[in-house]
Amino acid sequence: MSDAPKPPPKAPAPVAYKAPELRPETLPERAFVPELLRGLAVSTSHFLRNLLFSRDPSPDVLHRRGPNLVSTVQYPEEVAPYPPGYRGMHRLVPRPDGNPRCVACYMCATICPAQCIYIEAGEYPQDPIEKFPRRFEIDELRCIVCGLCVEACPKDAIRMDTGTHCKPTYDRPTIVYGIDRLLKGPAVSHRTDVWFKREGSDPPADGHGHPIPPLPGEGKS
Amino acid sequence: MPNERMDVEALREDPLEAELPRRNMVINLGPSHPAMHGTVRTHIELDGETIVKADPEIGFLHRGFEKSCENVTWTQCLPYTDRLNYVSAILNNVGFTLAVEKLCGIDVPERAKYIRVIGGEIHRICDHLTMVGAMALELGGFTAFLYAIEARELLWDRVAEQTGARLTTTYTRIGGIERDLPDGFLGRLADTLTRVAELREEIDRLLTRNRIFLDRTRGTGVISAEDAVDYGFTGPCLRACGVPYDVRKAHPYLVYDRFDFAIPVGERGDNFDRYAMRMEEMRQSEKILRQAMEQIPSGPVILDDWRYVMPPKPEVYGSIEGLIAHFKIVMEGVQVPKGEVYAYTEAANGELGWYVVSDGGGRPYKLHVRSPGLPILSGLPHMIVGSMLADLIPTFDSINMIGGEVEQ
Amino acid sequence: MARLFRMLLLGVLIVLGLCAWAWLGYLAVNWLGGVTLGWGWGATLGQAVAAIVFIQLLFVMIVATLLTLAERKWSAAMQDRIGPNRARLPGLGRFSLGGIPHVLADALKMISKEDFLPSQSNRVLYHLAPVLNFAPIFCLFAIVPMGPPVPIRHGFAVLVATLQIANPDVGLLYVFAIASLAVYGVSLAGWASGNKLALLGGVRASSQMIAYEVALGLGLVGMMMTAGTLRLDQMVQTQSQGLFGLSWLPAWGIFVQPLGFLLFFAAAFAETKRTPFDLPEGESEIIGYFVEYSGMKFGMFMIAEFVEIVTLAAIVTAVFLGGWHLSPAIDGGLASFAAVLVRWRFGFAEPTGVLLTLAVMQTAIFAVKVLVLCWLQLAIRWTFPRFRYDQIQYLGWRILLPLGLANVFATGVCLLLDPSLSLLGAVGLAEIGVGIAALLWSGAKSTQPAPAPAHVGSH
Amino acid sequence: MAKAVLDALVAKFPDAVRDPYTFRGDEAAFVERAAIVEVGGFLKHDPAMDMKLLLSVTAVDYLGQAPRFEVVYHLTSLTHHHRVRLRVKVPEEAAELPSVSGIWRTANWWERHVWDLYGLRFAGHPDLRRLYMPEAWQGHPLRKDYPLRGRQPQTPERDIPDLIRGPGPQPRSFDQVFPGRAPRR
Amino acid sequence: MPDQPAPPKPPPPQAPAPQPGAAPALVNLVIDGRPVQAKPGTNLIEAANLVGIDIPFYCYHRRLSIAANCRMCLVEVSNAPKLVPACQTPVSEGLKVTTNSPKVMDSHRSVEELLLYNHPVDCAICDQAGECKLQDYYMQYDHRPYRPAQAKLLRHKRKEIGPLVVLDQERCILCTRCVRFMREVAQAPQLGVFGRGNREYIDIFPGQPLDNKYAGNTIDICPVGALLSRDNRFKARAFFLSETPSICAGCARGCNTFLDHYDGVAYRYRPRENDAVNQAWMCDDGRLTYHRLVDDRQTRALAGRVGSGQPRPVDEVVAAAAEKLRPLAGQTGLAVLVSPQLSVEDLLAVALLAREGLSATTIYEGGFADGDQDDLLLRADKNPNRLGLRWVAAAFGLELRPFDAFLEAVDEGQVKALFAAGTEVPKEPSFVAGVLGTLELIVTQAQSFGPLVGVSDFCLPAAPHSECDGSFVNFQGRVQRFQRAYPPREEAQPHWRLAEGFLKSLGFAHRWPTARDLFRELSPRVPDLASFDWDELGPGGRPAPGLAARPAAADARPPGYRERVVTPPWQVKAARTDRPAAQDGGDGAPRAAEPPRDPPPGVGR
Repeated sequence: MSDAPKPPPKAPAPVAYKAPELRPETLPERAFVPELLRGLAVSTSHFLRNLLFSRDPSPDVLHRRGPNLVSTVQYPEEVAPYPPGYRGMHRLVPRPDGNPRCVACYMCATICPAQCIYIEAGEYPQDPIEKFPRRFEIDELRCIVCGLCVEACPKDAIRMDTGTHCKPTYDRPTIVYGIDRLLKGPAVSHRTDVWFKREGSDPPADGHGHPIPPLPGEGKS
Repeated sequence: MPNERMDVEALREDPLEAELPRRNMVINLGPSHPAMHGTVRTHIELDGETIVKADPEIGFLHRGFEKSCENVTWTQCLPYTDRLNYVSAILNNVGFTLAVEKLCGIDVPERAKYIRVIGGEIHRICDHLTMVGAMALELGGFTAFLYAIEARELLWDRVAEQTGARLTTTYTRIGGIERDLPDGFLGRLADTLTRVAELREEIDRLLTRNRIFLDRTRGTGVISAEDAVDYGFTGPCLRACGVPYDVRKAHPYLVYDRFDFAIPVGERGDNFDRYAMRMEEMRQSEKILRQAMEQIPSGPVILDDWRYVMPPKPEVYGSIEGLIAHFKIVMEGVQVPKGEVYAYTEAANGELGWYVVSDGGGRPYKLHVRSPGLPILSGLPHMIVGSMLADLIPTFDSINMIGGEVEQ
Repeated sequence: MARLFRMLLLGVLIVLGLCAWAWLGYLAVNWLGGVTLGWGWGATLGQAVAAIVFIQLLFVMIVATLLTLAERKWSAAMQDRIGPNRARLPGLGRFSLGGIPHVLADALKMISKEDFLPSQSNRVLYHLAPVLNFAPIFCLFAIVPMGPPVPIRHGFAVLVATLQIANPDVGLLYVFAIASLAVYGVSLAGWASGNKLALLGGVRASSQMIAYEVALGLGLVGMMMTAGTLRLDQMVQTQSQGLFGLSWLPAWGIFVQPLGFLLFFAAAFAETKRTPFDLPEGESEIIGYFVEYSGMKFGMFMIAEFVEIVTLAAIVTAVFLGGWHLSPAIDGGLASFAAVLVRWRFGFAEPTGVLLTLAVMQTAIFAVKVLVLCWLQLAIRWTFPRFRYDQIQYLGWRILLPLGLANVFATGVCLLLDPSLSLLGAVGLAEIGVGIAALLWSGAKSTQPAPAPAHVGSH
Repeated sequence: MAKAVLDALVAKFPDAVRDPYTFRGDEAAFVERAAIVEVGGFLKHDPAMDMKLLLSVTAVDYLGQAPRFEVVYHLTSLTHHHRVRLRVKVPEEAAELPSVSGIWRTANWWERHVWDLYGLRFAGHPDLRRLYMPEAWQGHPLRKDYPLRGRQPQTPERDIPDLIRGPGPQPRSFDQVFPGRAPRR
Repeated sequence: MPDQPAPPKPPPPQAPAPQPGAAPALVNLVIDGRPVQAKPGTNLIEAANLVGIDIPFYCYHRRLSIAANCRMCLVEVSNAPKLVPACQTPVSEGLKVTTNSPKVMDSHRSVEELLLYNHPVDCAICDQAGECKLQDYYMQYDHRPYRPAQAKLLRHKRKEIGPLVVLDQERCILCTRCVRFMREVAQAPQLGVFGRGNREYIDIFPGQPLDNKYAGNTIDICPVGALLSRDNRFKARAFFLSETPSICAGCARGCNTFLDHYDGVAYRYRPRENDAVNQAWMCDDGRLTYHRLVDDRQTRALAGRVGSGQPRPVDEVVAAAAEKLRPLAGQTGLAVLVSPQLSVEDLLAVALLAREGLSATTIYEGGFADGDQDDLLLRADKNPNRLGLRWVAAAFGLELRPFDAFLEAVDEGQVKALFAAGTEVPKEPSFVAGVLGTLELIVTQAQSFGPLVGVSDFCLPAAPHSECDGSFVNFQGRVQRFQRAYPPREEAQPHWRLAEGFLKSLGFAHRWPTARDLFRELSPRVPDLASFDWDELGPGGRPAPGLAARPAAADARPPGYRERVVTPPWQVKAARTDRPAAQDGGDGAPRAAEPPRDPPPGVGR
């Protein structure tokens, strides 16, 4: 896509309604056999191609090449790649020091239509962030993977970029994910994060205008 | 009911000539039945195998869509709309957001309109493939079903690329769409469409001229144009009766007036015509998609008005203004002006109408869905009474009832 | 390409396996027949026992069992899938053996499932129905000759060893008589379940059986007239000659009686109750006569279906596809090859040995034909939609029955005019030619996908 | 385009149709309760109106306002492509209005929908049953004063505890939620 | 009792008469084209409110002096060339006021931008988010992006300036409401404004914490998140909380409050305006009494003494306890202890139980011990309903004796058994428990755990006033209704329902579906209650559309974000059918039920 916005294309003249042609009954159709054989030919050709030729093991079904048409993905051995941006299982994004970025603002719990997020806030005594999630639990059975929590997070603290989905279990309580299981993935920092602004205390250490070099992983939300 | 009487008098007079006592057989198709999509119970009275009376009973899948929506913010309604017609979620998303935007009086950016059309038409093809495949499956043609499902899978892969989810997309937002198309998406979509077209033509070869299929679908489930309109049919089911009504043509929305496409119209209003409508509409949708892929402009995909749209993430992370707007939208929802509108789009099965009432707050005061499936389902008894039990199946398939949408 | 090679190798292996099976079968028939002959009981009993073991248990049941897997694997191949390949045998590591362990898994599942008894059912009939369904179908194969008779000398007596359980004079009448018994099982299953949908299935099965018995018989009448007998081995013998005196064109039933073949195949297909004739089952309308069955009782219905497939394929092979013959020329070639083999093995062409070797090869040919027909039935089952109840009656009574009568009449006329099959063969080949022409024509015309209307349904 | 419809309606039924207005391109008018059948028949059969397609019938519960309910009809014409919305005020005390299912057959189910969810009765409806809810359901769920929580008395359900919060103070059984007010069957 | 015909319903109380010497000449003016009549001296904000026009403001407060320093309320008036602050400008005859002209809107926007200029990016960690005026007005008037110019100023964050209050100077917009409150209302000027220009800030004086008894009100009146409560800091987001009108049970004043709760848990009290009782304030001690509603709750019925109590079904325990009490009825050995923490309805039922069920003639008064008192709100009596207890006891012919008399009687061995409704005692509870350990039978109805629960033979879970409807009588003799905020916890039940259970087990036929029915049946016996209409404050539903109900809180905020508990229609029906017809004079029942009708056709299909 070029940056310059293209002018909106010219609208062609509206097309009148038109009906598809319906053809009358033909003898081959009435005679059963020819059309049945033609149908049989379709499935037979698939059969022979799939029987005699080997399958391209490319996990992307669309791009499998060759006469074999099998589109099965043999799951545990072949994993169909999730496209980038696919809404997978949640993760809590860590800060560089390993704690979650989350400040327990409850935005995700508020917007969650399934009310599957449970948060209990705690207070850091010294940290400029002040607030952290003492408990952050997601009931993955309730989660409907709508992605609104990611959109609602004002701290880039929850993402759905793990590319996996929730593992099945045999009992319900184990499917409630706490911080210990949710906190994973690379740490992320933004230049506006609080810990950049309050290195010292009194003399102002920041502002939005001051350029702070971007850190690895920044700005890829 | 003449069939139910026991003609005792005649029996006494002449036991051989008297009509034997008989009763109609009453059976329940559903709520759990292989051919009842969703969970619908059809209460059927049979005389032999001829249907004497039919009474569809719904509600097994009723999830209180309207009540749920009245108690969440406008944004939170979106995941609920996915689950109306879960086969073509984007069409529902688009319809809902168009309704809210109409009430807000805002217009979305050009590129967002095109992307909405692209997503919607992909899902329209998915929906039609589902219907065609299900019809083949329930008539016994398993292979055609799996070709349809294979094609649908390929399209859903593209939907997953586009929206981040295969089925429940939650893709649109008030004022635009959630994310721009990924890099190289249009190329892959073109490849997919080619492959889908191949599979579609194979289904065509397997079914369309097959005598068994023709026998099963021609002349069954017939409804006349007058009756169809009277029953509130819209979409392919109405067009199969010969009424050329399509919201995309009659009241063009988004950018549908810029595309060259035709509206297939049937003649008889039977199951075969409804099937043929779907097959033809898939071709037309592919045509629309290819045009949209050529015409799509660049630019923003969502409005820049913080009253309706969450601010861009850097603003949220770094400025109090962005953060406040973000918080207000999340906490209280988009403040939609007071008023009421009815917005309508052409969904896969007909006119999808949204009657939205706002009291000026962050939650809908009333959100009514005019699901295209409900009137069509209400016309089902009219179409099948007098035909055979086996005809119920293709008829039920050809109206493509989606439980989530009908029962809300 | 590697897969192509593997598949060809597999085919060769199957043929070799069939040869080995036939060889063992003949030896057993010969040995047991000899034993009973020696005891003065006549050879029939011993031959029958050996044939039952080798045909019914080692061929029909194994093929039917493998067909349960093949149905899934072959349909998967038609539908761009892979099919079941996950079950493993312990100790074999990751080798899936093409999914064959699924057969064992299925059996295990069937046996260990709950044996469910609906509260509204008729207990006795409910338990009896699967047996009533399975037993007649299992008996059907008794009259099918799988290989040529081989005269073997036992002392002073000559034992004609053949892979056939019984060879009554009534021949095909046995097929009609026993096949129509199977429907009792189906109807009773539908009725005894105490389920309305199952009852509908049972009723549908009975009426369908009545409609198609007629076409079934009429389809074969032409062939009976052609062969002049009811006995299957003689029918096979009839087809071994060349048509018009040509050694490469065999006088198979399908060439002299193409219409009869179609009629019989369609009617017999209807008897198997598989798509497009699966109305008694109709899993998307009424769930079928066995809707209330579970576990091994359901398994018996299912295996009966597959046994029926094999039986149908075998009868069609024997009656219409020349049995174990290919064509006079190839038969001659095979005989020479057998002689070469025997000479290489024994140093001289011992006549019995040559005949036995030829019989082994021809039995394998018969079995391969059966397998191909099984595949055809599966392909049809997975491709076509299902008929409707009235349409199937329409097809049976108003299309197949008149066609069958016409066929009988035409066959009679031809045989009257020319008792050597030449005229009949000419007519038959003409019919086939017309069919192919129509197919090509329709293929040319149907490039347009637009549909054509059919006749409006009968209501 | 549809303004003409409103004008014609007001001209034809000066007493029954009032306050026509256009908002965001939607034409709408208020119709007197008793006249809805007459107005509907006119709209359907008059060739200049030709509103053969009744899109939906629904209701709104304006709890706290004087006529509490409002039944809303959406109509369109397949020939003229104009649309109109009819709003009928229904007071709570007499929650009943004439059925239009004699004019459009599709109204049959839509009116059952309204009866089920709002409890408005339609006089002359051939088969006024609940559409979604079981017949024994108590209350009409889309009314604004219908509670979001609580269980219907005739559906004893297994308690499904909230996994995170536990059973805790959440309502569990009817008696616990509303002690002493055990509902009667 | 129910057989007697009910006495005629007392006439409803007269609406409070207008000020004597009423009808002063009203001033006519026009605000946004709408004519307004207001009393002279009314400022423009109040006048605009009369016709439903909201003028934004930060520093203005109806009960404080006017500072006019936030400049948010600037409006255009016809008699001044410049914009004037609406809070400071009184109405005048013929004045034309414009509150929505582009000039005014631009002013709002500029002020908002200025206030946000140095505001930290803190909504995520600020407890005020959701009830913050900065947020409200930003979305209403500005909703435009940040224009970066230079770094934000940094000041003290999270400074704990008192036992209850934490200050964040960065968030402060210097409206000085808190300073004015401490000076004018609390009469303890512990807060001040320091610095100059954009380095100005609010702070306490060195070494002098903000420890006044009324300091908590500064949290309520702070329009932004600068002053926040340490007590429920980070406990719950404001936008989750639902509010229910309630009464503070901390002292005999009975301050009107909102109880903020979510998911069945109370999180805080906020004062509710009532000129006659508490204006718009409440004390810090009362503010913290919500903990009693949450902590250490006794929610299961126990049978068995000294910690060995096993949870049993409530009905079973009531029946068992009643069996033990039955032979003691009418004997002097049975003492009845009643706590003035109970509501009037509870007291009525307990008094009926004591008088008729247990044939007692004396009851002992429990309740918390007296404490501090001051001139503003605090009362020495720390129980909300002592006057109600006295009224009810007198009306039922029960002699009310103090708790000391009870202890004396126990010491003298006159008491063999005890029935206690409410376990609050004015002495050290463990001491009392030790004294009572000698009794043969102790039956208690307790809302929270304590030593008395430990020595009970039967202990029943009682619901506090947040979990049931009822009323308190404050020291002025004012009967005040409170509403149920959420369902009772686990198996807890109101005292009156437990008493009803006892009465039932003892052979009485009283049955009250709701507290309202109880009040209507029993209150005619109490002359002091005759003039109180129980339905005066009925349960509310969702506000009608378009009429955004502004709660009369100390600070404006939208109503709760989560659902309220509404009486389901089938229950209302049950309640209606239960009510005796003779008393069905009022129409105060919630109008929710559809009138009973025949089943629709086709039901019995």
